[in-house]
Amino acid sequence: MEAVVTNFGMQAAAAEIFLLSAICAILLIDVFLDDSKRWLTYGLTMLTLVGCAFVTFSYSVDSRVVAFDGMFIADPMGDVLKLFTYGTVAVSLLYSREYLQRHGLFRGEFFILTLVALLGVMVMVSAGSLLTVYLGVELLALSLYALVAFDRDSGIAAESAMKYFVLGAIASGCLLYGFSILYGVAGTLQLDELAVAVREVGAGNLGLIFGLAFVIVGISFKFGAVPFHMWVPDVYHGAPTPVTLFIGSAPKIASFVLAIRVLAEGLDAMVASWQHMLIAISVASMIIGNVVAIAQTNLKRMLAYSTISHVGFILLGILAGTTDGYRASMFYTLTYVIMSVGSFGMILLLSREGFEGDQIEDFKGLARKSPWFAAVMMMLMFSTAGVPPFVGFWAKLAVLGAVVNVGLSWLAAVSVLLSVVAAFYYLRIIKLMYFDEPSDAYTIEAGGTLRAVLSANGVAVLALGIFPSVLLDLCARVLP
Amino acid sequence: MSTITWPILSVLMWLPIAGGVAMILLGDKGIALGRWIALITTAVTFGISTLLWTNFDTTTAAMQFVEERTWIPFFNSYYALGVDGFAMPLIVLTAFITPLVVIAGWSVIDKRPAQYYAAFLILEGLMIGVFSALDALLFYVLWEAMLIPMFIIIGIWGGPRRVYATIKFFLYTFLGSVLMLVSLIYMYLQTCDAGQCSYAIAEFQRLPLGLNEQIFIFIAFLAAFAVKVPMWPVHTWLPDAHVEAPTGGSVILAAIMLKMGGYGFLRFSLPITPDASDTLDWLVISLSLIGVVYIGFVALVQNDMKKLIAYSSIAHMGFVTLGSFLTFELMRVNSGDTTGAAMGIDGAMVQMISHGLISGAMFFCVGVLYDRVHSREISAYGGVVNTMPIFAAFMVLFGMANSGLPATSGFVGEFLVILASFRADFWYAFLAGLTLILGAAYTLWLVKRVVFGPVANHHVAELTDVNGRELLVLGVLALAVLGLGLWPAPLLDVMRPTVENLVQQITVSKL
Amino acid sequence: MLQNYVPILIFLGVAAVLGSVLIGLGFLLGPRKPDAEKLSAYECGFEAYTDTRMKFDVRYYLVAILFIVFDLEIAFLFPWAVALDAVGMVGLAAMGVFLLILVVGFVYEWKKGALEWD
Amino acid sequence: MPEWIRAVVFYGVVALILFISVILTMAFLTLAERRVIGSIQARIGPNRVGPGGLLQPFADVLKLMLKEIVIPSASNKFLFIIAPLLAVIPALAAWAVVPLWPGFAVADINAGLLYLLALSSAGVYGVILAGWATNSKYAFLGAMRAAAQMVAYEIAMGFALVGVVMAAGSLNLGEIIEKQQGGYFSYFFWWMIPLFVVYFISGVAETNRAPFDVVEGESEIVAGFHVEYSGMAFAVFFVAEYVNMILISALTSIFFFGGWLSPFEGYPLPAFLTAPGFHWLFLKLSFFLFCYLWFRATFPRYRYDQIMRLGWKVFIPVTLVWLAVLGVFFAYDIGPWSK
Amino acid sequence: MISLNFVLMLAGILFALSVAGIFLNRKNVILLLMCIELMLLAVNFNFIAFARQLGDLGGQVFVFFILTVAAAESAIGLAILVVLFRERKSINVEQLDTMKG
Repeated sequence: MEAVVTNFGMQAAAAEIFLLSAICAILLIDVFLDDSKRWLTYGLTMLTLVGCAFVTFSYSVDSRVVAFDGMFIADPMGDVLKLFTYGTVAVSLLYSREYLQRHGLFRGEFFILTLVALLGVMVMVSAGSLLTVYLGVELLALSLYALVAFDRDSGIAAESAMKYFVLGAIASGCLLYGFSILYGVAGTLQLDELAVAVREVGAGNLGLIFGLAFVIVGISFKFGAVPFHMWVPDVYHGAPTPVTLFIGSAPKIASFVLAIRVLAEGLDAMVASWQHMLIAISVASMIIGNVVAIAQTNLKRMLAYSTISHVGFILLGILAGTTDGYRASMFYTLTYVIMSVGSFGMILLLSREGFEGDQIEDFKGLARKSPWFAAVMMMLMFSTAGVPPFVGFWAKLAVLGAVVNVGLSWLAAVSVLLSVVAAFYYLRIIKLMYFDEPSDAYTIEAGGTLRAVLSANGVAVLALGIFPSVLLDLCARVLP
Repeated sequence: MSTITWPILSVLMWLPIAGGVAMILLGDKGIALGRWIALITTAVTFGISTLLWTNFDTTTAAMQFVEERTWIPFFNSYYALGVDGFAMPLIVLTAFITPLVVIAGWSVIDKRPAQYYAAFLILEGLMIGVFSALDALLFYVLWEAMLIPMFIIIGIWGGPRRVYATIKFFLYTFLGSVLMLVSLIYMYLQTCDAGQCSYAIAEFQRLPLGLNEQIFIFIAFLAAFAVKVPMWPVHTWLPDAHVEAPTGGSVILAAIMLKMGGYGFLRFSLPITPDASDTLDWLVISLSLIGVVYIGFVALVQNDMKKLIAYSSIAHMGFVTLGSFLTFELMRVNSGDTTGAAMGIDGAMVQMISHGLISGAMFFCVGVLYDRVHSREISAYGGVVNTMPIFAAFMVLFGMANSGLPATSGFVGEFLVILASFRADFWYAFLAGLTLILGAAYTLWLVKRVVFGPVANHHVAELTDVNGRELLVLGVLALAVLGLGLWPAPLLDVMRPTVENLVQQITVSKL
Repeated sequence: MLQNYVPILIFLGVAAVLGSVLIGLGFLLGPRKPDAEKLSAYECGFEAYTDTRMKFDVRYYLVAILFIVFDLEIAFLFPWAVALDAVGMVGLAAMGVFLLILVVGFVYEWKKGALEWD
Repeated sequence: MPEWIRAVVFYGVVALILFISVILTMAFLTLAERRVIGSIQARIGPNRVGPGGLLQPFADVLKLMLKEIVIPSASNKFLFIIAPLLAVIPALAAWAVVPLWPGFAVADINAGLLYLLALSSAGVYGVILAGWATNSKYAFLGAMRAAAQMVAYEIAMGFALVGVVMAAGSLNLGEIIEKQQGGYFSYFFWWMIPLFVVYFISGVAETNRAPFDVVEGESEIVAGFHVEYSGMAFAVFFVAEYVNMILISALTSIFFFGGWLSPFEGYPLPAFLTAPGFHWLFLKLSFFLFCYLWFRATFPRYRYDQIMRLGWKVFIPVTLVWLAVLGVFFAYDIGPWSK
Repeated sequence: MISLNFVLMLAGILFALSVAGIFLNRKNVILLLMCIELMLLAVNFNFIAFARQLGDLGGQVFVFFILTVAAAESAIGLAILVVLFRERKSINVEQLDTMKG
């Protein structure tokens, strides 16, 4: 047996390698720090993110580069998504710091796990084979399970972590089962070879469709799409808010890229099959997400259901099966992440000692206490609802365009009608903030960093809404 | 062509928005200065808008003062502005009404005043943008964005049921317009098939569309514009919104926002889907007629002044839709009757402008009373003329204008529409005419009950007459109403080429 | 290939039979005179205080968890060791990286006190 | 007769012979234990039954056979009976892959080492189940301790074996032995002394023998997991433990001392000294068995926390370091790789 | 020789069993963890069978990774279980319902 050892193309994975080394270093440094020096871990984490950005930027590619014998792909889309993810992680850590300190969660493990999750996202983004996809999925998922249970004194956190874990494991199981069958029929794990093999075997092959169905189940689970959404509300609700913030952001990029790599790159020939499955999932997500969200009293839970409905929209772009659709989906994902980070950041802004700020009622009269942050929240909510001139509108427009373009105008009509339902519960928050009087006299205690970043986040939602081209062109350029 | 080389429309649109942002930044503490900023901004905007009128070329139907900049290449969307004979008067109307709103709220609004003015200023900018947008996407963005300040205005400064009213308002209009969005996307993709992707409204108007496509698009547009106008039976948000909104909100809502529906019909529905309009004109016409007659009756039984005026608005806007859609019936009855068609559309436009002035004025009147007595019930008043003679005079004048008496602007529009409908079908004219009587009945009855008679109670007895600020507002409006009523020719001149062009366009089948 | 494993199967079977036979003999030859005292659980002569199915130290769980992780590392090491000649220096370097990461985790565990038992 | 029945009968007989030999060895091991420890402690040990006490083991067996098997009323009857079986089956079945003399192992499989690891892991189940099924606190604590200890040392053992596999390039036990050809200086032992130490001590701990016998430490938890076992049920556990001792000794000889290879290979000596054969294996494993007994007589019992510390904090680092050293050997073609 | 279909069927049955086990079990969380392991093992069966059929090493390599991840997964699962038990004094599946809505 002669093992073929070729040039791995380490450069393509430079950012991942750097991140992994940094994780190891931080882990070791953190263990030897006492609690008063924990800020060092925090600082190093931030530095790592900056370093990652620098590395990714230095080694960015103009076209697809395949490394590690096809296991790893570096492409412009990956670079953009990675850079965006660094930003997201950095912002979410900036938001979370005070909360973590207040709740005794400002521990090194939080940052380590976050970075490992980031690594998982990056591996998924660059996955060139089913194996790499799986590793990325698990790297992310395992860190997230641990993060959800991070607050060891919280019963609901442990409970939601358990649910997340069990359902997530089922999802991985289904995904794997699907992978195994695809592997068996197509005879390869590599996504580009898979695409070729599927064409040879024929997209109508029963085995392939069987495997595809399982893969779709797995992807939907990871996305949190109906009917595989059961974990989303509980996890969003039960996890400590910084963790919810994190789960609501970067993993969405991962889910998106999972769908793109597996469905759009590996199984593009089977678009007819997965389109039908995704239509059902997407419509169900939009219906359940939007309708159930109305009944929520906990903001984190409400945002969870809203996430489910947004996932439906992200899937709309993917199911179109066209480049325009993927672009739209990518744009939607990125904008959703921006909005989601901001919304959870608002909860963190309100939280203080002994007060979570995650009840919808807690937003009562915010416009009185802090007109500016009420305005930020308003912009975020309108944007999430898809009202122009905020960036959320363009995201909806883009996916709707993609859907109409493939002759699914009825689907577009259904989804816009459901987005009207969605508007209702977003408006409710604006109503509480602007039209109701405050129920307590507390003012916002959050520190300067949180305020500054959150303000920037709100402004970004508006600025990107007026000049969406910045992001749209980027999506168009990296998905040729 | 126009002699203005600077981007006048952009200035018109962004100046108020910039003023609004400035107000927000200034905050409530600097409100003394803020009020003047608001007033000056709106006044300057109005001043600039008059330049629009004076430099307007009345010989062409083409877009004027056109500006075009790449905006979103991904969607092939442009930041394209321009006005024609439809848009220009509406922009001037907007710029005219907003300063009055600012003046009217001068000392009345004490709750978060900076945000109040900011909302109105931003709203003004967005509305001007809607009227001048040449790109459908830009139009849609502004159209939706407009909802946000209005939502806030009703929700914060409105009456006791403001939350219900404002959410209802928002969701109704939002629901209506999202379907429009889908059809815009659809047409965009059709232009792609035709070779050049574009969101330009002009491209849409040129787009060849099959009858079924047209019908779907038409219905989607109808959903958006009918809610906005509003037409029976999707009008129910309007009375609530009007009643709960603060005076300024009601004025803007009635005077300008409703016009967007009518403008939408003229700009989108008719030229883009002429065949569907032809096929489905019975629907719009019957809804309009039901609106004018049924709503007229409903208005009769109202106890709330604002509600009554709100219903009267619905009835009056029925004329607009009626006038716009008479064309096809006219062509059927008397092929080639472009004169009649033009008359209908002329009437619709005049009605929009005049209703903007009159309903605004009526709401101002109610606002004047409400500020003093804090009641909108008709029964809470009576004999106001005894304590507020000047005010009473204005109220009577606007009441007459609202009932469409000659020499007021209300007369011109309604007259033109009824004249046009006579040429189409006697019964149309009969029903439309009926509304004149109904309108007179409820308006004058309102005026009678509020203004005349003996002093009803001690509140009325303690009333003081209008102050200088109110006098200014009402006076300016009265001048405008009378001016337009006595000499509508400039308005009609401005519109003529555009109207003729539209009639030309819609009488040619796309099929 | 697979038939090499036949003896193993038979060995397992014979071992099971042999074990059963031994225990069976015990039952067959030994007396059976049960009484309540004899059959009660041994607790130094006392009546049992509590049920045995009690909570026990969480450190046993920790050991189990650590075991699972480390054992799998070994599972990775074996095939690598077998193929060491084939994968050569690159393989050696790769495993070096792998073990380095393992060591990082090990140091972390150690420092965190997961390996303490007192 | 069909092929497969012949195979079954053949291997069945082989198995039976092998098992009986192992069990006989084990029986005499118990005698040896008492005699050796007796000598070390300057006393005689059993010498009455048969010449020099040679029949003592049979007397013991007979006694155990005639004793009552008490099944406690609170126990889970089925598991209670199954547990000793689960302990003894892996101990016996492991012998299938052990190469006894040149070219012979009952099952000459490529994954022999993995099979052994699997079986030794499976042995834990017997202990755990016994402790659980008995439903007695002593038994349960003993079982927990046993399990934790066994898994802790399992890791050290595994790591130590990785070194062996690196050098041998095979998981087949026969091939591992053949790689050590060339006289006593070719034994892996020289190149991996630390691994050998770790492996053997871990082996002692794995079998829960002194000084690592806290599992059944009489003074703390009476007899640990088999506190309620009596008669043949107890005897089966006993067999399992001693058979495992023999097995570990045999494996230590195979992995580090060339198994059936002659240490004097290549020397100008009589043929019976240079030729490989079963006797070499037997000699080597006897030595390690003696070490077992020696340890028991010499060392005081470790405290439990000391045992765990030794396993996790000493053995694992040592093996990791030595694996790195072996990596260097490999890179520079030193030691086992010099050929 | 055992045919591919046979192994696939076995794997399928195991997979179905584990899914059924997860959804039917209402008592003990540890059983859930075991079912998850079973699920992954079923997948391993598939991969090995296919790898053998195809004469491709990829599937076997995949199995290694699945095994490792499964170990990490159960480690985390057990850790969560310990935390959960500490908070709730129970590992009953039916009691995992404090969050509603």
